[in-house]
Amino acid sequence: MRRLLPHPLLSATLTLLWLLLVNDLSAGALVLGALLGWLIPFATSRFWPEQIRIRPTGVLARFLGVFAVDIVRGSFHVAWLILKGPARLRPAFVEVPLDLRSDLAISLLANTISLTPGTVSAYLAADRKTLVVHTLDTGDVAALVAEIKQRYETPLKTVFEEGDA
Amino acid sequence: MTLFLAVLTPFVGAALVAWAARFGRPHSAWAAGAVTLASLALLVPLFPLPFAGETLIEQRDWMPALGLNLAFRLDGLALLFAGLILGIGLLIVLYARYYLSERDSMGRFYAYLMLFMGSMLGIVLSENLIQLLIFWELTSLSSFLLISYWQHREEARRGARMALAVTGLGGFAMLGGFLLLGHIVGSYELSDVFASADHIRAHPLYVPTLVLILLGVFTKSAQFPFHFWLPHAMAAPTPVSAYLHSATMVKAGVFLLARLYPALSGTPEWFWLVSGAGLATLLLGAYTALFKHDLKGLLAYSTISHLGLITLLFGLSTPLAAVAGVFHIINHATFKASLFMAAGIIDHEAGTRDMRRLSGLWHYMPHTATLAMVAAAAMAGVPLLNGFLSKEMFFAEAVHVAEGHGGWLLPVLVTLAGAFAVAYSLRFIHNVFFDGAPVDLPKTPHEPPRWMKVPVEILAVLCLVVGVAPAFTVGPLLAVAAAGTLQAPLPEYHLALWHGFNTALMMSLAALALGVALYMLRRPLFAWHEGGLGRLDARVPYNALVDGLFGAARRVIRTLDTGSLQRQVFLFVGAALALGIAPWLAGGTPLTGSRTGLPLDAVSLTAAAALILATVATVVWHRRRFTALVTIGVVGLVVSLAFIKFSAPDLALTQLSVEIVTIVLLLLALYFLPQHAAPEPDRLRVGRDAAIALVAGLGTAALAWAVLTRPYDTIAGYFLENSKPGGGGTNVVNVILVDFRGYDTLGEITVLALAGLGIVALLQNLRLAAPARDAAGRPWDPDTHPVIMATLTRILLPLALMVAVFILLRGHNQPGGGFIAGLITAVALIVQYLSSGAAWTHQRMASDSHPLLAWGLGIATFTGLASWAFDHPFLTSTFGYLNWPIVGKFEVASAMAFDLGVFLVVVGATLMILTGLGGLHRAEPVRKETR
Amino acid sequence: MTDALLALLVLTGAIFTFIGSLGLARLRDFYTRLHGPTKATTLGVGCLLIASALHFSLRSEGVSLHEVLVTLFLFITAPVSAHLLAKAALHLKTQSLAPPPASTAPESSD
Amino acid sequence: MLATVIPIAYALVALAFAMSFWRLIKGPDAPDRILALDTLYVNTIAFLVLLGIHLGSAIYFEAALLIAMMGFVGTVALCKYLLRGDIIE
Amino acid sequence: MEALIALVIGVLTAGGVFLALRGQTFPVVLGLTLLSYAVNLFLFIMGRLAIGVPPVISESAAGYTDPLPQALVLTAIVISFGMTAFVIVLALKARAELGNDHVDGLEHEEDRRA
Amino acid sequence: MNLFDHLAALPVLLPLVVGIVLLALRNAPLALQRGVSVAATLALLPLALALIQATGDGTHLVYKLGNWEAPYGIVLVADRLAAWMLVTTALLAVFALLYALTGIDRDGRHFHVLFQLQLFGLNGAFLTGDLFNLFVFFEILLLASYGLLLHGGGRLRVKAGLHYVVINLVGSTLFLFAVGTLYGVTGTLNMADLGVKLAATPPENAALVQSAALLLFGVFALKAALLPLALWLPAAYAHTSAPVAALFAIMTKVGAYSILRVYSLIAGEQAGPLAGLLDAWLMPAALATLAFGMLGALASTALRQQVAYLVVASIGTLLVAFGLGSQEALAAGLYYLPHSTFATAALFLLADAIARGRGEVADRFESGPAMPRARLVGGLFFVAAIAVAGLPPLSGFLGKVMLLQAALESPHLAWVWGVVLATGLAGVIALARSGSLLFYRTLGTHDTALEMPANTALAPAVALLALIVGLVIAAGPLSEHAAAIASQLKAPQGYIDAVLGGAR
Ligand code: NA
Ligand code: NA
Repeated sequence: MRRLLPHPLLSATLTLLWLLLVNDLSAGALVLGALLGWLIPFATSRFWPEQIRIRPTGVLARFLGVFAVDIVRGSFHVAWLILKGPARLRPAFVEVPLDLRSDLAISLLANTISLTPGTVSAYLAADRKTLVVHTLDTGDVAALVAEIKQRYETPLKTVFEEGDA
Repeated sequence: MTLFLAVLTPFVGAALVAWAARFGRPHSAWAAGAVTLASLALLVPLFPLPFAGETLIEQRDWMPALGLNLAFRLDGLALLFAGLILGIGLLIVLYARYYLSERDSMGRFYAYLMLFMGSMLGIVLSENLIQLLIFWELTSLSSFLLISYWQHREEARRGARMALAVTGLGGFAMLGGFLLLGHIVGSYELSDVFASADHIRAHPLYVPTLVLILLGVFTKSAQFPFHFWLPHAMAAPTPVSAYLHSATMVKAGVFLLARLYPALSGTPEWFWLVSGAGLATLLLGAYTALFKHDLKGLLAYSTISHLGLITLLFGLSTPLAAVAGVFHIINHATFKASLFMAAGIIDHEAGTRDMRRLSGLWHYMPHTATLAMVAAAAMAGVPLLNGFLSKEMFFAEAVHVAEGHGGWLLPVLVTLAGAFAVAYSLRFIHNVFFDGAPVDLPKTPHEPPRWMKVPVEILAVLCLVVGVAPAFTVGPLLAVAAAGTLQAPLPEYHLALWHGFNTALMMSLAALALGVALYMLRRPLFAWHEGGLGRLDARVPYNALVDGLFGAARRVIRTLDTGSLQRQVFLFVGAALALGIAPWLAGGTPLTGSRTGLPLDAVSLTAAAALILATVATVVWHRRRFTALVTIGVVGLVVSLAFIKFSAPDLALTQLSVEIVTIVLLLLALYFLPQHAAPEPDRLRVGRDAAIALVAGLGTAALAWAVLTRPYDTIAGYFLENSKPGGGGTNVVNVILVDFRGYDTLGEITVLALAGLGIVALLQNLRLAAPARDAAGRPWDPDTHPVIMATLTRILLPLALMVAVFILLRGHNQPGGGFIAGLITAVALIVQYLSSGAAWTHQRMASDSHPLLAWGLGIATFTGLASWAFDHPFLTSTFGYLNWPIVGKFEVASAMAFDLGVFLVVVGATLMILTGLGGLHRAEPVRKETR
Repeated sequence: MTDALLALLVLTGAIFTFIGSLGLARLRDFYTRLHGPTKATTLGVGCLLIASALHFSLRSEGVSLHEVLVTLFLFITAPVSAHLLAKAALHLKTQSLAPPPASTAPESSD
Repeated sequence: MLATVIPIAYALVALAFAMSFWRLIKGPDAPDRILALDTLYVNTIAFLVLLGIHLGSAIYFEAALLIAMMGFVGTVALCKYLLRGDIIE
Repeated sequence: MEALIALVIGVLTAGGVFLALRGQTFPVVLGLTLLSYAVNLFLFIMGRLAIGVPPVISESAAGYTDPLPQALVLTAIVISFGMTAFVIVLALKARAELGNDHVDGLEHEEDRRA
Repeated sequence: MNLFDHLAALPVLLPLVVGIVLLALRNAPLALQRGVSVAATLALLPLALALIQATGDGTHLVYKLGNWEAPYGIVLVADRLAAWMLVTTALLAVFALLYALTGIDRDGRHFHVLFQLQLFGLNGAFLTGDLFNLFVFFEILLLASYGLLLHGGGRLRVKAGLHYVVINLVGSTLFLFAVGTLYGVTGTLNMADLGVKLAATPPENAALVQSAALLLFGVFALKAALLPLALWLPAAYAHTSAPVAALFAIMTKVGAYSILRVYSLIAGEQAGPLAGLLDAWLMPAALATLAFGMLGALASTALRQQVAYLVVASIGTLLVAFGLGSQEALAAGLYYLPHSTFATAALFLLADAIARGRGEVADRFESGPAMPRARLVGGLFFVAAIAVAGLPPLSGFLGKVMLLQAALESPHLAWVWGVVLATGLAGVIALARSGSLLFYRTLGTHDTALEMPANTALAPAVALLALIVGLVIAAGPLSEHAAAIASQLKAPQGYIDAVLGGAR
């Protein structure tokens, strides 16, 4: 099973995306999509040696919701700061200590941070224990770090790493 | 056929002779003799014909278009020369057998000799002028081989090259002359030439024709001012000198004078040019001969002088003079050949040819001495010897013609020449065989081997019997030869020793007396000569000329071909501009046409501005290489925007993908190229380049404008109509690519495959130093594969692959297709290399892309070939619709298979190129950067 | 109604796109400039894509959702680009208003 | 209503494009230029989507998709060069 | 619009020619790239300029532009891509064999000292 | 359709398929690869001869690729000229390849694949009836030639290769500008159709099409190495490997062929504003090229360099003939074409054998040790030199005589005769010097370490010289065939009708 269908989740995603891509929900499209959904992961399985396990809890859903909202917030926030003009900005580098361990989780966290209010992940320390984040306009650094860990890191940890440890 | 065979025999014989040499030195000599005899045996049975007043002509087509036929002719003149060539040839073969030393390769010598003999026969037996010229040049080439026979000797090599250059010059001139002659006559056959003699002389092209032909004659027969090569040719072995430079090759020129006498002679131009050159040569040769210390040198200049005499005779252009000319050809051949051989014997036995050391050889080799003295006397024109007779006739004609042109000068000059002839002949005899004892000779001389003397004896006897009883001996031969020369009834003349006390006799006696006197006075004369004229050496100006030629060539090439790419590009752009602009200068064509265009809009303006600025930035910052790379990226982006804007989605997609791959390529290259660009050499060049670049820009802009503002009707309609019904696709561009013009695409992917293969070949054992620091001198970041990048790009791989499949499948009906899909796939994989490294990626996919190329090209080609099975031409496409349960109706087209081939080639080539280049890293331990 | 919604989306998208580039042009150091494109621009394009999806779904019978793919792509790639750019800038010690922490300047390989 | 908005949108995108380009020329540092180029790519995507909506044609979608991919690859390659010099190692 | 595109082609050509005339391999490659952009655009517009009429057959289409030049340019792009790739690698080969990146292998002062 | 109906396509498809097969066999034993490569190259000969046969009576074999009518699809057109070029190429290729088997094909990767695809490009260029397709095949044969030229590597070779590649890339760009303009005005790419459309060009477009056609000429002039665009050739040919240089003897002829093919269709007497377009340009350039080539031969310091310049001279001679333009002149050129190809090729192969045989001094014009088998090699050199110098009795002489004869009626008579005869003499002088320096002026020492030229290395050169002898013996029929080709070129309507017959 594992060898025939290396990444069921990926296969499902790909089939779905194929349907989006061809803009067509006909049986033909579905068959072809399913075929590709099986074939591509199969062909690229060696690029994904480890199985990605996701705890299908509501955590993921909630996280995605938060994330979506924050993107919009983030964008408006940045837009506002830009329009306010450079003079008023208080940029800073903030070091966020990481509890996450898996590459995937860390990377997703970094992305999330970059897309959400006033922050861009700038640098991951060699030991992967700290993520340096650049902020556009910060008053309370500690609060920011706390928010990041609570808002994003915790859910990501539950989704991707619970049970791994 | 017989004549043809007779000429062919020596050529075939050459090979035979060379081969015979394997069985021992003498064998090649015997073989050569046999070959000569064979050729003779073929001809002799034909000799009666000319005597019966007939001319034998053999003809077979060769290049009728060119008027060049294999045509041979045997008449009196041909007979005489064929006889001389083969007869004397036989004697030379015998003589050389004993002359050549152990060190000399006989096979080579005789092979060359046979080649020469064949060429010579070819000349004299030719009926067709072009064919004659072919043999003419062959004598030059074979004599080059013979003169340079002792190739280790500097003077032999120089002499050979000089002879080839001078006679070569003549040959090319004569080619021109013959072509003109053929043009005038309308044929190259001698018979036709003789037939239209008057037409020729009357023709406006007569003079150029004559001059060109005479150039050939004079160079070959060493006429002034082309005489100087002959003495240097004396570096050849003596048998060669005896054969080529007395009896035969140098006679080719005078032969041609005789041959064309009926067609070209009898005009003032002929008279003055020919007799003028002849007279000058006669005097110069006779004078110089006296002062040569080298035995062969003396003989060489005497030959020059006698050739001048013969030329002069033909120049006088009276029938009797011509007869005398022919007669002297015979006589000179006999006595000069024997003299050369005698000289050879002396050289052979005494080890030197320097007359200042040779003396009193009478005591050592009385027999040889006697023979030499007979021949020398003949050369001097002493009565009872053949030389006397022809010289008599010569003097007589000189007087006769002088009367015609009312001058005493000619008789005086020829008598003077005669006197010098007497003097140098006397020197040859007295200086060598008497005049005290020899001066420290390398070896004590003695008589040569018996058979070495035989040829000399035969010739000496001939001189004597002809001299005593001409009418009974040479008479008939002379008659038939003269007839062959004149191609007309012979004039009244009779050969006899005694014509009574006439002017000619007086002149002969005067010449004898004066000659003896000159020899008596030789000491003061020598002193005077060495002080003046002796210093002149024609070789000096010749070498100056040749060196000048080589020097000039070197200078021209050095200035033109500097090996600079920039110059080549500059020249090319310049030439293109000249070609493109020239037609407009004539005027008459408006630049702007009648077609109305599209309105401008802000977005296009912005984009265009960006493109132009980016281009300028790229140019200005080309030395800040990384920046230039970014700006050229913008250029590519805007170009693809333009494609989109003007309804070319496929182009946009292609351009975008290519753009990125190119940037990745350039980055790979940038890493190994010097970090700092060298400064511009000079402002001048920059200005010059900027100027021509500007003109080129204006030119292309104007060209684009000219076309855009003109209406046109195109074959495009056909594609739009037939795309769906005929090609089974709605994306017309794609249908054109895979169907209407699938052949182009096949070629295009071949180019791509070739690029891949060529690059692989280039990269083989290519070693480059990897820079340790960047342009600013910073060390590189230690983090080789940033985690976040690595992880997330891995997510993209399946997505990208899916998009690729999507693009590939829809290509036939919607923008897309194999090429773009291929690039997407390749790029998706390249990103893995970028973010996770080559090693990591190669653990996960095959690293060798060759199979992809082979499969791709294979699929595309064999899809095309499949149509043969259906009796259709290569690349004929077919398509149909399948209807499967669930899946439903879908199209299958052979074009799609073709496109799959394209896809595979693109993936293969791109990966091959990028990974190959990427594999360059860690080539060798990092060393200091050098530009 | 849908027309208004469409118009709104298009306008928002365009405005965000504009602001993103405005930030890129205006702000004072590289790190602050980085924020605009990364977020605003991305969202701007997102809006436009949603507008497009809506537009085509309404015009033609079948739904048109392939725009989602582009959005997905951007949302994955934009932050990665941003991260790499920041990393590169830190490596090059690009001038910055905020002092970079010491941890971002490890001893380099020679 | 859409009809009135689209020209404005065009103008805004064109301005965005211009400003990104200005940054690209201005620099001052390599990262600024790469960022500007990357932004130009995204601006182009915006333009294409607009064009699609405007002309009611789906034909520009693939171009947008491709730019999203290729722009990213370009950025990655350029950054990798700044960081490591050797981009495929 | 026609004038604008002609201008663009002119600028690209001028830039390309100037860079192709430089002494180092890298600018020459850039020049050749610019030239290929120029000529691809040129070849493309030989089908004249048309907006919103891509040559993809459909009932709704308002019309079609000339597809042939597009096909030609596609071929040209691919070919010039292959050529560019080759010349880039050749530039590296030359840099390795000649010891510098001058098109004629001319050394600069520093190298003679090195 | 039986195989014969595909005859016109076979000379193109065979090397392509074999190239692919060889690519698949890249890891197979070398012997096998060589076998396949040689067999395929040999097989081209009967095909080409069959085409000579089939086109002999003046037929144009038109092959509609993809079964699309001209001018919409691409057609292959085999006429007398194409067949003539194919035979020349096939003969040359066989012996160049055989020489490569002496080990040169092992010096780098993919030699045989590149070689076959080179033939694919050459034959394609000779057969195509479509101007843009001609561009594509130019690119194929160029890229293949880049690979072959650089095969083995080495300092000078790489530098020369770089120049060759860059200048040709610029040339390709110009090609596209020219083709583009022609399409932009006439809306077609098929050469026959172009001929028709251009002939009917309205006056307001005259200069436009003229400059397009002249730009195209610029490209062909570059490929043909016509002065001032000949500077790339000497270094490139002198520094590549012998078999490649030998094969390249045909490359410049591709340019000459294109001039003949394209301008006989679009610039003949019937061609309206384009009639006699090249008159002002071709002849002076050709004469200058001939002179330049011979000066180069005089100035050369090594044999391979000299031969390279002699290639330039030969192209000059060829284009003088084409420049004269009369049927006789074209015939002369066409007879001279295979001769000069074989002669220079043979000389390149010999030069390599000589360079190997003389050790350190290689083929430089300096006294060196007496090379082994000097007699044999020297003899071959002597014959090859006679051939290249255009001396009797070999075909070079016959060709020149035809040329000079054809010039008799021309206004350029004086110039043509002057330059051709003078350069002929210069050639003799130069080659006499080379031969004497290489073979005669030897240091007595007999170095035993010197490489003995193997029979396998000399045989191809001998064979090429034998071909030249063949040209002499069969001069009659061959020159008449050349005349027939010329007459076909002077009457392009036949070509046009054959190609467009279906559509018009
Ligand atoms: Na971004
Ligand atoms: Na991005």
